[in-house]
Amino acid sequence: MAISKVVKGSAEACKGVQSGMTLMLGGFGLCGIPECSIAELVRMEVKDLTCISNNAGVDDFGLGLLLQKRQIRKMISSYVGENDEFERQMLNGDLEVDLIPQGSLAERCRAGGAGIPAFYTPAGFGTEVANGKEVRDFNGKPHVLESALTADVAFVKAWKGDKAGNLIFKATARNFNPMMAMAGKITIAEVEELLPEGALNPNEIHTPGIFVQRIFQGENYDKRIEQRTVRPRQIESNG
Amino acid sequence: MAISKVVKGSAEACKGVQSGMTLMLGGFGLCGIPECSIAELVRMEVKDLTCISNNAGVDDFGLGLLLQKRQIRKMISSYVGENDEFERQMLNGDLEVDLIPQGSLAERCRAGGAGIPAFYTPAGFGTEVANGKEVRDFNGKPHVLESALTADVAFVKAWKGDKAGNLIFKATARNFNPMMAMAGKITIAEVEELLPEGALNPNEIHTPGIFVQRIFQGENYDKRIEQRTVRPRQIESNG
Amino acid sequence: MLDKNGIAQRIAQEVRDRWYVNLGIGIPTLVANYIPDGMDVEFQSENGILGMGPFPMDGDEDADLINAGKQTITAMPGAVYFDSATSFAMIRGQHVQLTVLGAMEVAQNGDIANWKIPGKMVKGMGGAMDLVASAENIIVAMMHTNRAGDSKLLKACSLPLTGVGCVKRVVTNLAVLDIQGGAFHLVERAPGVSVDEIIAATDGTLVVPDDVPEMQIS
Amino acid sequence: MLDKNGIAQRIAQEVRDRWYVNLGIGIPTLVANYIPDGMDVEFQSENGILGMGPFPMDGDEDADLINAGKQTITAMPGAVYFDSATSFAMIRGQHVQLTVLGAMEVAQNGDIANWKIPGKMVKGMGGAMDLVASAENIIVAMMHTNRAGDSKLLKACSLPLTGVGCVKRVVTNLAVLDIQGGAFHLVERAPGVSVDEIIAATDGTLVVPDDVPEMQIS
Repeated sequence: MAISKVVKGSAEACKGVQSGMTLMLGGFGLCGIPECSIAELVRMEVKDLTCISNNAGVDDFGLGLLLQKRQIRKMISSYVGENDEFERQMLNGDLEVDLIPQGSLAERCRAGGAGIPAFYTPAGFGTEVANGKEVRDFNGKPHVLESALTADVAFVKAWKGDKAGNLIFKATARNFNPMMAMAGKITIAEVEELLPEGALNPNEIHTPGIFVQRIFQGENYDKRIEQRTVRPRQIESNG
Repeated sequence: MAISKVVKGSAEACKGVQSGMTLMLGGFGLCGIPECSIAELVRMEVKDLTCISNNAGVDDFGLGLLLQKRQIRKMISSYVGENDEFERQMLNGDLEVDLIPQGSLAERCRAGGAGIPAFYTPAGFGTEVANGKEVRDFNGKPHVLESALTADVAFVKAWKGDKAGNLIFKATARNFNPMMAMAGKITIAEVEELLPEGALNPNEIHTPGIFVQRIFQGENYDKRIEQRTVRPRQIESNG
Repeated sequence: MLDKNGIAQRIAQEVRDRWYVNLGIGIPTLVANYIPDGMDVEFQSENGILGMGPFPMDGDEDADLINAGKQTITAMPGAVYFDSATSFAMIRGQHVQLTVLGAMEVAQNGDIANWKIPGKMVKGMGGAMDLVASAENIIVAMMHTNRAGDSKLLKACSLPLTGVGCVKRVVTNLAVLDIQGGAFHLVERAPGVSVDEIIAATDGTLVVPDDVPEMQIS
Repeated sequence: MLDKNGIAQRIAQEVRDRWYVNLGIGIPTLVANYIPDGMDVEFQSENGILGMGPFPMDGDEDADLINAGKQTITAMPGAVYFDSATSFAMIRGQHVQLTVLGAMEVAQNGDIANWKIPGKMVKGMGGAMDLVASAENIIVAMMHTNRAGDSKLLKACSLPLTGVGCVKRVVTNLAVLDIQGGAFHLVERAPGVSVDEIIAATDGTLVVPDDVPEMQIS
């Protein structure tokens, strides 16, 4: 029998999450974020969090909800341009911010999960991102030494999951979720559809269950769209 | 329209492969090896090859076919125990051999494809594998600096592929194929089933077509089994 | 003088058949609209899609399918989704043939700044630092001057850098310029723009050849 | 004295509920046969499967579904396939709770050698170096002596090392031994084996407590 990771809901899943912890949260913008877990963190009122997440949500959704309640002490992100509350807190000095290149962020999370303590990347050489970091030439090109990132708890959101914690993401909602699942000491997955053991094709799984410690069926997904861009639905005339 | 990578067969696919080149070949044992491309390399009689492959085939199949014809000058592998011809050539000094830990081999190929020139791993510390390599402590534990591997041409074998070079592997025939696909300056994919554009679900693809320069429909797959281990089919009595 | 669409149209002329292309937010996104029919080009968006298509029809938008600008998009036949680590493996590993992105400043040595105005605006670099550090072929798409009328083509960047010595070509509303040997080289004028106007709008060293052809924009 | 199956059976007692376990080639593979019913354990094989099941029924074997020993296998419900880089991410990242592997030599400081006899046998290390360098919990399964009758539990390894100071427990046909403070510590005797026999068969420093219980093998 596969090892079951199923818990009842966000409250049981988030048991043990404490103030002062370092958390990872999957998602790109509002796409593929662990909505239910974030709502639970707001309810739990945990504070002084360090949050590793590509973005910081918008004012009233995603990580913006934790920012509103001043639950975050430090953000490690690559792009935070969509959140005014964030900018206010940062420019006031209330929020510590570490901005790092998106590719380095993704690779540092993967490294953290893969037992690779550090690697070299060309990204950020010659910029303030490289300050205090070792630089070394490879193939005649300077590279920066970047270290692995891990988290006390990683929160990821998947489309489908099974009892064993195996996950399948949908379209571009995959983004940072697989690497963060690898990098959490405890990884909590919320899914739109929780399926029984054996319901997923073992060839189609994006995140193997070994990386997931708890999985629960999420509820009432909002899945807000940040930039609704569409083409008008019109009958095209022929000439 | 997606960029088409389709070529007619192994002969067209292997055009430009020359003696002295460094090749990568996917597969684990005889599982998931690029059979048709290997057969073509035998026909082409290219020599002095450096082959990066987890294993070296068996005497009369897989890379063993190239060893028989003395087409390989150097092997970079992790386990070569199944091939007597290999051991003969190596102990005679006719074949140069670089044995490296399997996880480091996989990660070095991925690094080569991902533009990461080097990374640290604990594997091999204190062994002859670490000779001449930088060692550095991270989290109180010594790690070895390993460099990226790339190849002039990478040969991979997939179950299904499409015109755009997108690949899906089957079961454990995936193994080294995805990383080697990333690390080839030219990557040649042979597939059991070549499908038209759009036939693969974009959520289920293991290797994005951007990593593949040529793809062809393979023929007459042997798919030899190295260790046929089975349970007897018997009617179990109840008590 | 070109508008944003004109800049995009001119950059589209740089795209070659069978290229994978990453387009940044803003003007670069518009480049996709001007790829000639019959040319096979695939667009990568660093949040995790290759084979990005146009915006969806009204009502077909999917919260799970966006581009790096967080806009709802569609997927072309032959598209593929992947995670962020794989996406930047493509970028860092130089599997993408062309990167087009915007900038606040470009310097005559190829430096680019586009992610931060200290004390004022801090949006973050997103994927830009990975893109400019890795791409073999980087084109900057931007207006020649900022809203205050100051040149964005400088002797040296004043803002925190995104990348060093990486920009090779800049296409603005006024001109196409190459960066080479520590100077801007004027390659083409925008329709109706004089060489003098370009000189006046360029702060960095500008090399002007005897003959500066006008862009051919249909 | 234990046979190979006995060694496997004793090692199975070390496995805990909800563990992911990597079993090496040879004796370690047999451990899977002795996991108690009702205990949820998943087997990882480093060539790319989690949730490895027993050998297939005769006729059901699939060339595309093998374990790291190149044997045809089956997949359990809830299994998952992945590539070699992801497989060693699991191993290196310490997501696997237990590694069981064979050895040619084990030293009293925890060093292990199992991949090469210079000038004679060079099979390669396969995944063993990654496994022993990363696993928090390594059990070596082997015969106490080699075919020539020489001890495989040594003061120092004579063969090229696979890993340094990493082995914590050894289970042989004669005994269970822990490695601690630079010595072997006798923990259990195999059924019918005397402490003196174990002392005689052990080349390295052996710490023997007053009471050495006999293994409980059903």
